[in-house]
Amino acid sequence: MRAKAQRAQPSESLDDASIKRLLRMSQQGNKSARDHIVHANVRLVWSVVQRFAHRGYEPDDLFQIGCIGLMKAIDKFDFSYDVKFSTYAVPMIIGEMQRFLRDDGTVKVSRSLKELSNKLRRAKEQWMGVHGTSPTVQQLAHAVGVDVADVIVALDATRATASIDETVFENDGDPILLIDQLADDDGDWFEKFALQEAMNTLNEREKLLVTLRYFHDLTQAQVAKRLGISQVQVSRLEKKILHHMRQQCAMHPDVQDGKESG
Amino acid sequence: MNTFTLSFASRSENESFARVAVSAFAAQLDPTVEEIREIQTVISEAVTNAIIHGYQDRTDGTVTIYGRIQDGSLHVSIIDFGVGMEDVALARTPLYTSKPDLERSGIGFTIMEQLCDAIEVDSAPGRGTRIELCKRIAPVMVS
Amino acid sequence: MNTFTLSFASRSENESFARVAVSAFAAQLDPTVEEIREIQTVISEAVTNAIIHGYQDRTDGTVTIYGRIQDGSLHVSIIDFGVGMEDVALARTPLYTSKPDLERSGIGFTIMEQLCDAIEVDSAPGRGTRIELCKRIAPVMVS
Amino acid sequence: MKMIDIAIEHTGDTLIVRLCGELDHHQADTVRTHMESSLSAPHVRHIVLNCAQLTFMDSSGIGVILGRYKQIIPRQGKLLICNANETVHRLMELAGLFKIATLVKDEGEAMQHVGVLQ
Ligand SMILES: Nc1ncnc2c1ncn2[C@@H]1O[C@H](COP(=O)(O)OP(=O)(O)OP(=O)(O)O)[C@@H](O)[C@H]1O
Ligand SMILES: Nc1ncnc2c1ncn2[C@@H]1O[C@H](COP(=O)(O)OP(=O)(O)OP(=O)(O)O)[C@@H](O)[C@H]1O
Ligand SMILES: [Mg+2]
Ligand SMILES: [Mg+2]
Repeated sequence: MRAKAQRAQPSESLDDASIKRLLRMSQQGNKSARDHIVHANVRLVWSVVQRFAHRGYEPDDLFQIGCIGLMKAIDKFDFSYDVKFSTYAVPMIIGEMQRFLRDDGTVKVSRSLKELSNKLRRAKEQWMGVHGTSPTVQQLAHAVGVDVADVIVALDATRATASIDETVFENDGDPILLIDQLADDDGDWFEKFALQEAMNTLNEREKLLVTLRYFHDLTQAQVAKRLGISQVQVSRLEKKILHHMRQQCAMHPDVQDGKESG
Repeated sequence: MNTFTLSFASRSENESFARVAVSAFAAQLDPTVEEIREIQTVISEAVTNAIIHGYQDRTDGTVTIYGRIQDGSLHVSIIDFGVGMEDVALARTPLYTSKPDLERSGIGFTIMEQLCDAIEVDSAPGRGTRIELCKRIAPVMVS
Repeated sequence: MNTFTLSFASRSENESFARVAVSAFAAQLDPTVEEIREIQTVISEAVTNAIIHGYQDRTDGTVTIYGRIQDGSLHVSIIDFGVGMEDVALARTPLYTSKPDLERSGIGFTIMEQLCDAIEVDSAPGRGTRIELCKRIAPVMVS
Repeated sequence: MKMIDIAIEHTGDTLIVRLCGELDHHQADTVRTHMESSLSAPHVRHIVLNCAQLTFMDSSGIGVILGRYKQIIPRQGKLLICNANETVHRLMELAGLFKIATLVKDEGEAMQHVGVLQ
């Protein structure tokens, strides 16, 4: 079942003995007993959702994730535990939420701050264009849709993501573009989506290279070591892949590859 | 090993300050975005508890955070000299809250336990409370 | 009035931590982006001085920052228990540096003076140094 | 955690240096080392400093820049700076950096400048 995502709806509270009775029925296949327990815990799931809010997810989506945790707890509760159901269920609900957020959050802070910092810079320029004054941190946070705290941290740091060796270009020019420059202004989800699509067109080795470089923030030298090739080869391969991916993504028709002549 | 100590007035506007400060310190471990969010969440739970339970919303108390980075882990203690707790085990029970009237739901401790690798609680009635949290920041595994 | 005290090891990686922490505290005054950057700059100058001059780059010293928000102003003291200064007036002279070999250019104090509304320096040889900075955060006029 | 990124591009006798991140005391050595190694090429005369992505800088950064400028003086080199944010710009101004460096709009203008000077 899908529990109704209604915050206002007060859940009926059941004592632990009644819950245990319903749990036995549910585990024996009684659907309505299961629904009953879920409904009785809607408020609880919402209180967990509140703690994980402000991370760019719809509360309703997080609520559904929380309900999955709750249902797992209902199905897996072991009567030999001798604990209240809530003692077992609450960590399961939090854990489910945590896993969901983690799967999506393997990006290094350094990378995400850099993106935020770029967004803030643009938002600030826009603000100044309209108002003629510099925005306050609250105004800026509001404009970009993040926490004031995030603005503070991002203003201090564009914690650089690329390594030194990789971006020291010698005479042959053509700086290697970071993937996040492929889709400068587009929303994050689009960038990720398009990137994923483009990734699918790569062979295993190319995929590994991109993953190591851009998702694990390894340097070219480190990747070279792992793939057993030279750094120059990594650099060339990477350039080729990026060129290929840029065409695949076609997100930035104005990205010129013309410099490649040399 | 790197350490810091931060003390501030028990005012709710300092919750966000404490969160940012601790996560700025933890940034040295190069965490992922989600790890930083988790750190911010647990600091928020512990500091809020110190202010609303420990100091009962009085603003003249002092909350102290002691932080340490060692062996790739962040260790943080959050200390208040407030009312303390009689029964720590009861307090840690999921859904137990002494302030249901304030719409607290009693999941603060459970969140800290879930999002940290270890948690220790020391408390004495009338003396105060110390929560010690440990969170490992795993270097990204390259599979 | 709201206050905090932050102490940390005299390590250069804590410069960024200190900047972020102080500016997160100052965020309560809702400063503009420029004001935040100015605060970060002056904190950086004072903390760097404490580490490289006060503690001569030793990492076992402690830098303490005491902060206070009062009447719309941020007051910050940066304190070290390092070597101290013989002649504060000389130290504050633009372009004076005791470490030209380290590529210092002697503009730290000038920057602090320019970006703050008031600065006070207390120092004693062998005892340490305390810099007190005051920065007014003007409420933004909405036009 | 790395907080400064430096990209150096050689174009003729000019070094284009793009700084990204925070340039404070903690990061100064990194920048110094990389710029010095690029300056070891004897044909390099001019330095273009693109600060578009430089979010933070303090006097430690001024020291590094002045130090590198001293290296190109004997080569009759020029130091050009572009795209600094307000606070970084103000800091450079306070330090008197624009008495020795030329402020330009962007890398393009910088290149015209050194082209003309050549
Ligand atoms: N620092 C503290 N000093 C005194 N009592 C505390 C402190 N921290 C927690 N407690 C006690 O432990 C109980 C449980 O804390 P917990 O954080 O789990 O729930 P809560 O704060 O009541 O509600 P929630 O965190 O969900 O808003 C509190 O209700 C309070 O009685
Ligand atoms: N905390 C301190 N302890 C001891 N001496 C100090 C301290 N702060 C400053 N000084 C002295 O004052 C001098 C001037 O400081 P200032 O910050 O203006 O310049 P600098 O640090 O030498 O160079 P810059 O800040 O431009 O990198 C220093 O060279 C040092 O001799
Ligand atoms: Mg709580
Ligand atoms: Mg100085």
